[in-house]
Amino acid sequence: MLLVAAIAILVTMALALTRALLGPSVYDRVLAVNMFGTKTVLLITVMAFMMGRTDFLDLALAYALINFIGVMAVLWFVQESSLRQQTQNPARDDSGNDAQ
Amino acid sequence: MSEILDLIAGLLVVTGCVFVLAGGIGALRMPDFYTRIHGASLTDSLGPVLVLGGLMVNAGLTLISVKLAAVMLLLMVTSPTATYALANAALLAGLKPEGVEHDTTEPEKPA
Amino acid sequence: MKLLGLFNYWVFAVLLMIGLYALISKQNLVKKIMALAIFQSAVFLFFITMSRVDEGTAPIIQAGVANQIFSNPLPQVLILTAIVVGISTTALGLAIVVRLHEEYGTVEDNEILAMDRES
Amino acid sequence: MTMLLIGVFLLSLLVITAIAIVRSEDLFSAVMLSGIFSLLMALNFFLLDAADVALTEAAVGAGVATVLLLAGLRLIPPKEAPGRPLRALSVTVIAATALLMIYASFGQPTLGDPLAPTQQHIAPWYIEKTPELIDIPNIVTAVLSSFRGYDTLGEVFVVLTAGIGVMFLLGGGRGKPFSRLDSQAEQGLSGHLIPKVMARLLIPFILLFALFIQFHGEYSPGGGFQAGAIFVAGIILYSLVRGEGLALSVIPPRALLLMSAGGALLFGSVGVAGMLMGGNFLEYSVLAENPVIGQHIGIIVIELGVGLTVTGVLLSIFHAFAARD
Amino acid sequence: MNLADHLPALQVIVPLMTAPLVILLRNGFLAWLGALLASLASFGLAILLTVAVLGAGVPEYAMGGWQPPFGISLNVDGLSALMLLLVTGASTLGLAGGRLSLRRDIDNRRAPMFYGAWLIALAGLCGIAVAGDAFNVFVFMEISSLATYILIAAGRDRRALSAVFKYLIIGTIGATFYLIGVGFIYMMTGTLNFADMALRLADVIETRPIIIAAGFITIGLALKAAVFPLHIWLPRAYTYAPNAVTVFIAACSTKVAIYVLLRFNYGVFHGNLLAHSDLFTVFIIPLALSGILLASAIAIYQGNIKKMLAFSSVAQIGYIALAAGLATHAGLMAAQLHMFNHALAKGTLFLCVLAFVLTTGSASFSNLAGIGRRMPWTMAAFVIAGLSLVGVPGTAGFVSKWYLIVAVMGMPGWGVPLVMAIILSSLLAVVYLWRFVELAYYGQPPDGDVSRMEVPLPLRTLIWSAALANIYFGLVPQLPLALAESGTTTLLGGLLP
Repeated sequence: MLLVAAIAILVTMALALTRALLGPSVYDRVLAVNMFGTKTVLLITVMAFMMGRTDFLDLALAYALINFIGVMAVLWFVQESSLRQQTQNPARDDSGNDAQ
Repeated sequence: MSEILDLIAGLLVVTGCVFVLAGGIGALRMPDFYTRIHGASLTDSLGPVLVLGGLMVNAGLTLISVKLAAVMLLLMVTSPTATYALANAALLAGLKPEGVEHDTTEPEKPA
Repeated sequence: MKLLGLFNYWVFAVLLMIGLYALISKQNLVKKIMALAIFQSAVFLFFITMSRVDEGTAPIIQAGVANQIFSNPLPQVLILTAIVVGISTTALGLAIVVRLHEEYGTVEDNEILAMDRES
Repeated sequence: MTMLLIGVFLLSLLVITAIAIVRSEDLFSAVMLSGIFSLLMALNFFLLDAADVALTEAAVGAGVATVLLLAGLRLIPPKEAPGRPLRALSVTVIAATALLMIYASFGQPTLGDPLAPTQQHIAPWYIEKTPELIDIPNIVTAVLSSFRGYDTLGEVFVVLTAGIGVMFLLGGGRGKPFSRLDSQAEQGLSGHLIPKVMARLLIPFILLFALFIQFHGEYSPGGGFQAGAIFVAGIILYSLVRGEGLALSVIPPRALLLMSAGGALLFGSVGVAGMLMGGNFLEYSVLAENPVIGQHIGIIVIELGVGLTVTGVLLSIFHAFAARD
Repeated sequence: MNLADHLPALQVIVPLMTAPLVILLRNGFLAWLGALLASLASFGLAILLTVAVLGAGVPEYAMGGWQPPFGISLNVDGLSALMLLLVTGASTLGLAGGRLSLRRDIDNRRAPMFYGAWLIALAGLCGIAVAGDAFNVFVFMEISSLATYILIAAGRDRRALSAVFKYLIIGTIGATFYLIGVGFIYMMTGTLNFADMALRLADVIETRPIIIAAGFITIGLALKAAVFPLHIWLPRAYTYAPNAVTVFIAACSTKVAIYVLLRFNYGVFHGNLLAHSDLFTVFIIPLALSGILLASAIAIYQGNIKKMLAFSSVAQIGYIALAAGLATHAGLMAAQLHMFNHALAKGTLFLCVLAFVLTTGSASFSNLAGIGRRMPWTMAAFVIAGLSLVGVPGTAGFVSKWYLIVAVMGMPGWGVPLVMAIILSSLLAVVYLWRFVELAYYGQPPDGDVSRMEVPLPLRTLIWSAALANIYFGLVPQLPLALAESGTTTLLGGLLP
């Protein structure tokens, strides 16, 4: 059971990583990072059970908190930089799109 | 009794895993950002809840379950919030859903 | 099995060299700082790999569990210190980059070098 | 075996991420990928039975470093200029060194070898003696704050130096750069209702959790540094959703400076107290009648010092970056 | 509490603990005074330690009361005492002589931060010199490096920033390489304590990881020590740093990296790795030689006095590396003596430059023309220190050059060409110094003004005492000789067959 869960989570992590690599927009990457963070929390939990060290669930809690703060910081950054771009040259507003 | 509990736990965890996987595939295969976030976010809430719920059943009524419940609660709160804020920011920044301006094609693959 | 047991060390070598390559070839100063972080992370992996022992567990004594085998705490302590050193270097480097951008208007190494040569 | 294979998979993802960080031309994407890199690294540490390090790497790499990089990135162009072509010589040298290191690895003990010299010398002494001499469950904390407390003192001063450096360079902490705090751009995410409400709900919880990590570090993964980083993350969240100015009025810059310097002084004075009471520098055993109690007192106080300095310095650094325009 | 027992610890914690107090001050002058007092105190402690080393010796100090190899130990021998004298002396010289100059470079608001960083750099360098633990060396190396970056970044020229960024990247690579090397050794021995390491290495000698470790440590520390051709960060960093900072770091920061290199190569590896001394010699001597010759030649073409002296430093580091690379008793003596004498000469030279810049405002040659007539006292001191740098008899530089030539002559087959190279590079030193001296005495001042404009008397006194120290240690070299002898004995101690 735990092994199945671990494998499923690992595969999902790989998929999320692929999305982060492909992009194409900034928001896709943020989405991928957020997904990746959630999966990390899950994997830590599952691995804690697999190792028999359930006292390490605190770590999962810490990861969840940090992940949330990270995503918030990213959004703050995106918002602020698009605000800057708008004040610098109001004509452009496709700032979110940075297709490679 | 314990076999039934184990079965329930296993079932919950495996169902959760299916959702988690589905979310991953959705985030990868969907054609544009809004469909991707749709695929990823819904499963991102349900999948972990099911997996953690399964583990809680497994652990029984102990401190472990309380910690798992805390993690679950936290994920249930933060994940939708992050999704909302992300979609909102994307929309405000002017990212258009696929098909509004041009037809639905695969996003171009980078080298 | 023996080969898989060395895999961590290979990843350490590869990561180290990825970091070093980026440090040498990238002109962007922020990129250099990120490369430095990868470079240092590789060393963290190296030390932590040394600390693990088969059948072992993290070196935190669990109440009521006897005869536990613990992984080596010493490399973990060293790496806790090294992580802190790493983030301190990143912060200081980033502050220098921000000041450089204010003074030169660019964060590309070659452009800064060219401006230095002129003056 | 299962764990080994999971480790191999995670490490492969790690290498892919590292290559992607180096290759991506958009700095913002590179920062995102760095966050993933840190999470992967932390997972690997967890898998390698290093819970304390995993917690620190997550809090520092995925949390603080990402926020700092973003705060710095805000002030500079987000794109990398097109790179010059690869130099064959440097590539060859680097590839040769990597191959040499892989070649050398065949002389090394494999992962988890219980007969490796690292597992035979010194480490068993720590594991055996910690319950007797220091009597706390977390051996990592015992080594960190007592057996190698001098290194930790150094670590605190490294953090303090970074803080001094950023404040010196960016003039943070005092005066000019904080003048623009009321402008529109500094209001953060306060326009978004849901994140704002959720953040306000979570912040007390985060701060409490940081205190738990601080004072429970003897029993579970954690300690002053991790607690400081999480505490700072909480305050940063506050300043993100409420704007820089309000966060600063909660903890003024002068207080941050006092915290940074005070934490380092607290740590040092415990060491000097050991000296005055007849022991060596940083000898906690002499702090109380019973050496074990003395160790407990020493560890709690110095962990507090570490936490104070880390909180003060990281917050000062974040403010110095965030308030710059 | 008996103070004498705690000397090694106090040497580090006095400057370290003063730093947080200094940054809390709000006044630049008070911060400077605090830093100067702490620096003087550690100079005093270094003298006490030196006396103790030359007397009964200093017992090992166990931090936290935990005996090595489980705890961290502090060990002080002749070589450490030499380094401590250099570091604390240079810091005191820089702070005492740099008051006027620093007041111009650093505004009052940021001054406490600056002096705090100065003290932390001092404490870090002292910490390296007394450390008996390989990882502890890394920690203190990073403390001193981070603080040094801040000191250099305080330079007024914007090029200080680009120079310091380069230094930060290279310094961190160097420190990380060192850490990797320590990791490999730890992997094979399970210990971090230098003495324990040397003992336990004997069992795993000639294994691949140890060879790799030796390589990483040597390259990492060579980067930090700016051994040619890894010196690229040094000239710009020295040139654009505030003048008082250059006095401090030019005299000691690279030497401390060489000190660690010596500790490792002799204290830990030597006598264990059988072919090591040959490998080390073959590797280091060509680098050292090309460094000596090329850097001296480049120095001739500089138009800025600080840059010229910085390149001269690269050449002098070449001498030290050459002497250390010989792996003989005489060679090690020469290396340590040259560290001491070069620090003395360079410190004096940069202090003179500080005085020049204080009155004229720039360190470029065109601006300094005719300075010898306008500032005769300072210029005379400059000439004395310059003679010591060249190695003229009667000055301190001569003693170490003499030992170097004796050591080199002992090398079968290599002796004569190496002596030729040393003489050639000394001639090059005469050339680049003469260029400046000629300009200073016979050049026409840019504005035609030849009136006297000496620096204030206290600074002049300081410059002259430093210059006279160059002569004193040339005529009475007993102290550095005794320390170097004691250091050499510990470095080679018992491990050589």
